[in-house]
Amino acid sequence: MNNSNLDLLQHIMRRALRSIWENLYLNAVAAGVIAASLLLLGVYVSTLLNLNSIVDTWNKDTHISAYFDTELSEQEKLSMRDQIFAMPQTEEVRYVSQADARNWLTKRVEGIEDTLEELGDDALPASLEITLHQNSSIASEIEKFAQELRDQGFNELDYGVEWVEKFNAFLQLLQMLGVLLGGLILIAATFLVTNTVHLVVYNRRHEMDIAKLVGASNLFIILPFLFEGVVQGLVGSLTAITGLWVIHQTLAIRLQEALLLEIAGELHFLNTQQLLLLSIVGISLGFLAAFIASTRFLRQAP
Amino acid sequence: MNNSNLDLLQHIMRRALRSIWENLYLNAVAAGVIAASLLLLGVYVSTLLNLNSIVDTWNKDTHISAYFDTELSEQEKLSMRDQIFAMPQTEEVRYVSQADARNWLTKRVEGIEDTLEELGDDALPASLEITLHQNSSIASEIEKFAQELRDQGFNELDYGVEWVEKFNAFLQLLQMLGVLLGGLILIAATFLVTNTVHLVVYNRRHEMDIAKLVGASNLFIILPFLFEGVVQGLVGSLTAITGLWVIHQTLAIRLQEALLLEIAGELHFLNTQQLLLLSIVGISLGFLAAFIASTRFLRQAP
Amino acid sequence: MIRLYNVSKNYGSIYALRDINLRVSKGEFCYITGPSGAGKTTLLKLLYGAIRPSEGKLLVGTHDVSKMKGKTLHLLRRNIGIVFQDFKLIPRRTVADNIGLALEVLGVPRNVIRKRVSAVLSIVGLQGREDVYPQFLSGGEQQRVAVARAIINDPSILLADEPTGNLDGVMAMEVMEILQAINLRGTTVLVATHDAALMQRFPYRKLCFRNARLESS
Amino acid sequence: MIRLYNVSKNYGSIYALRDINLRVSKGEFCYITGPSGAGKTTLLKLLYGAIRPSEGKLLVGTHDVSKMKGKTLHLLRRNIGIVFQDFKLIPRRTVADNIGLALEVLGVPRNVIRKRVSAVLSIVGLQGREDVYPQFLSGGEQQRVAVARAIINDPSILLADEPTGNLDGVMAMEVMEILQAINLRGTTVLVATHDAALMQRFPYRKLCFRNARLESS
Ligand SMILES: Nc1ncnc2c1ncn2[C@@H]1O[C@H](COP(=O)(O)OP(=O)(O)OP(=O)(O)O)[C@@H](O)[C@H]1O
Ligand SMILES: Nc1ncnc2c1ncn2[C@@H]1O[C@H](COP(=O)(O)OP(=O)(O)OP(=O)(O)O)[C@@H](O)[C@H]1O
Ligand SMILES: [Mg+2]
Ligand SMILES: [Mg+2]
Repeated sequence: MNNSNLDLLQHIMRRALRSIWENLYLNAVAAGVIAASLLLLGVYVSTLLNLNSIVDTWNKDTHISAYFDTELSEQEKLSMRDQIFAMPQTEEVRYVSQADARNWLTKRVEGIEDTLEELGDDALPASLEITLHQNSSIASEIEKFAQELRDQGFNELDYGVEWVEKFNAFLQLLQMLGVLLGGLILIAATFLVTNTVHLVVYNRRHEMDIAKLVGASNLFIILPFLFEGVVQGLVGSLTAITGLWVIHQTLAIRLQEALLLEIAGELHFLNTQQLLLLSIVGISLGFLAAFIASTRFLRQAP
Repeated sequence: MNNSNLDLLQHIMRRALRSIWENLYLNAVAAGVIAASLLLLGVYVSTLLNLNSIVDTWNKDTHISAYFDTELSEQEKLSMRDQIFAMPQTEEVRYVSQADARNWLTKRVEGIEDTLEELGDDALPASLEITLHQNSSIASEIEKFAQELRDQGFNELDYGVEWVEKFNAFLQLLQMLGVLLGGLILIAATFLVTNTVHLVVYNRRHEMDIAKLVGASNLFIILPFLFEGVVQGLVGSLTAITGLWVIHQTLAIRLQEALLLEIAGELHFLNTQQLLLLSIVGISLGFLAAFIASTRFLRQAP
Repeated sequence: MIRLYNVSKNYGSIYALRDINLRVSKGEFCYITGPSGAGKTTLLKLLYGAIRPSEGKLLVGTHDVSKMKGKTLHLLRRNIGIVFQDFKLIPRRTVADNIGLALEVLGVPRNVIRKRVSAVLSIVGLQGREDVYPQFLSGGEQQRVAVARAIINDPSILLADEPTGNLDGVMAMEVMEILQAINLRGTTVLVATHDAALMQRFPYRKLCFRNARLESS
Repeated sequence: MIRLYNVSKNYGSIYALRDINLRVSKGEFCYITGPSGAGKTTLLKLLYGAIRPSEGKLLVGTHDVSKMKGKTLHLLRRNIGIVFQDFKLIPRRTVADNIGLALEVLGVPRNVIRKRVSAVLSIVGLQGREDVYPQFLSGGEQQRVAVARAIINDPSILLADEPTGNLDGVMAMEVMEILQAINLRGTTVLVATHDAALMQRFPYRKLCFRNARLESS
């Protein structure tokens, strides 16, 4: 790069900065549109991710309760437990004694305490709480496993996988909707930003026309706009990330406290990689919009 | 109004229509911003209204379970029921026999069926399910009523009003947040629309300057913009209402089917009055923005 | 018709006009002349109220222009036809719309406007060019459109800033004849011009400006 | 330097130029003259590539302008200085920025630009007006800024469209002397003008247009 090109670059950068300054409002609108779309995307993605991770914990919680016949001795029960633990799908087996079972029920069903007391210790049977490996934690696998248990002599099985599956299907629907909506948002944003940048170009049209007439190359015309677009994208991304952080800190955590703590575990913020990706999307959006708007102008210029 | 004024009005209307046509994009942006803010407001308001009506049904469902001593005869139980029905707060009293109670529990706690069978009929006590009048269905009233029941000899009472109260508080928080957010949205929208209209004015500035120089009155200058603003508001409102309707038809109803049918009852769309109010807000927004932007121009014109 | 009492106009330290006293009677024809930057356009701008004098008093017809507010200015301007030095045509409006605007603001019906427009267009030699956009006209043609707009509502005062700057000799004479004809119908006409040949051929009172001062009148 | 072979330019049924054959040698000084609407500006626009001929071939220097694409046009224009009939100054840029633009696009360093700008400003008699905005200049002053911008990068061709239309006699002579001086340094100069006095005083070759045709040359 020779000296003249360096000077040229300097002129171009000064024009870009001046244009940003002179069209502050329009640039803010463009950055704002980018920020808003990234914010929407971010909220959606982080909601999905969090729901997914909640469902994961639920899935981990999916277990099969296998009730022992009351006639079996403690010894027999424990050996059956070991047998099941040896099965390939099994992740964990917990032996729930009659006392444990009573505790569990008492906690969950208000008012049953006294009833149970009257009934005595034998009222509830002992059971095995079996947790399966993650990849076995899907409805069909669980059903297969349950069949094996039945073959081993357990007549009473308890596994409530249905609701989680239903919710999982709902999540998948949300995910598909998200891809669709995300795409729509990005297209709408590109359109809006392109048109906003087009207004900047329109405002400077007269100047650009004259620059062309006194010998400006096409690069001299469009580079400032491209730079402007990148700045818009950058500012928009940072704004969106700040917004996401604020939302996370206030709404999400409050929601968690108010309603979801027991079922939700902890709500996570997007990680660095995801934030970086979001910024790249924002910057590309700004760049693309500037490119479309400025080259559209070039085709019309005298 | 004389002939010349009528002709003047005709010229003004033609200018307004021409301006809308020539600045279609900017006008669409303004209408879009109005639509988006009304949509946000509408979604928020209708979510709140629906949540409120859900909570109302929940509140209606708030009842007190008063368990009888097992020693009492059927006759005594029924007379106590009548006594309670006579109390002013009581809306409805339902006698739940031991068999009813067993049914209830069996349905709710999976796997308890067999256990209960082993225990026999006496395991669960009979009870009264007392529903209170709407205006007695608040936490403090319920507590007072419970005290009266205790005085009458019921030692075991069961009333789970806490969660509903918590949710009510959450709703109130949402409502306050809504007023705040709604205000912010309207201010932001007015700002955005004002600036968009300002761009329209800016685009026609040269023309307006010249019109003033050849003798146009201030009214001749700003009336077309005001008309434009009203049209923007109208289009924005209609778009928002359509959007709300589409959202209601798809998302809300699907959500209802998927998850909430049992607890939610029916989700309602905004009523005519609320929709009208929304439109008025939209039109005022467009008008206000046009007024601000065009008079701001007049102050600068030569 | 027009009276200036000790009028000055300065922009910071730059004086565009300094201490002007002037009286132009109803029906008079005056040239405003002087070198570039002498203050000719500034004087005209003062007369139609685009700028306010920094000092002094300025009467146009019955209006005290030095005190006029934005709200009443249009009443003054409806009696003044102006040919601007830079034409001030609206690029996105046809020639007919540009010229008709001066009648639109008065609430003249559309069909009347259409007739008057084609009448003045043929006066300035641009008959049939109603539906052309100004940017597709040559410099001289644009100037004549500006003249047409200035004369369409039979103003009682006509201010023309360099109305022949882009016209060849023959065309310049024709435009001068138009202005003369209007003057003969009673309109007070002020023409800012550099064109010595023109002033020789149509001899009228000359207001000579130099360095913001009125040198001779 | 400039050659036109059977060049025509029409807009629909309107011919702005019809069947022009013309040759202007390097270093020549030519007037382009003729009545308003004759096609003078159209000829200049063809030469700097703002419009393309409807028919015929057009060579400027080594460039075949009739075939030039938007991507290479700037190479042609960097060798041409242009004074536009409507000045084409950027309203929101100071005089210095407006004039400097012609050097900025070449990548000339800022300090060099600043020096050259004040040099050309004093040539056209506007020394010290660097930081003024064009709208605050009189018509004639704007025209001289346009001249300054056209000559700042020592072009090999100078096209001036009515460069003295807003100038008084004395100032017009001065601008003509500037153009003459540039011509003497080897620049080919084409001046579109109506000003008969000017052409008499500075006699050069005249290209007379009338009704889109080149009548005499
Ligand atoms: N808004 C302004 N701000 C600063 N200076 C101004 C402004 N308007 C005019 N001037 C200066 O006032 C002086 C007189 O300007 P004016 O336009 O009246 O000149 P003029 O006689 O019309 O010249 P020309 O024949 O070139 O049109 C000029 O030097 C000009 O630069
Ligand atoms: N883009 C266009 N569309 C239609 N007609 C045009 C266009 N440009 C120029 N013309 C017409 O072509 C003719 C020649 O225009 P041109 O500008 O070359 O005239 P000119 O010789 O420069 O006149 P003047 O001395 O008035 O500036 C005019 O009648 C004009 O109306
Ligand atoms: Mg002037
Ligand atoms: Mg021309």
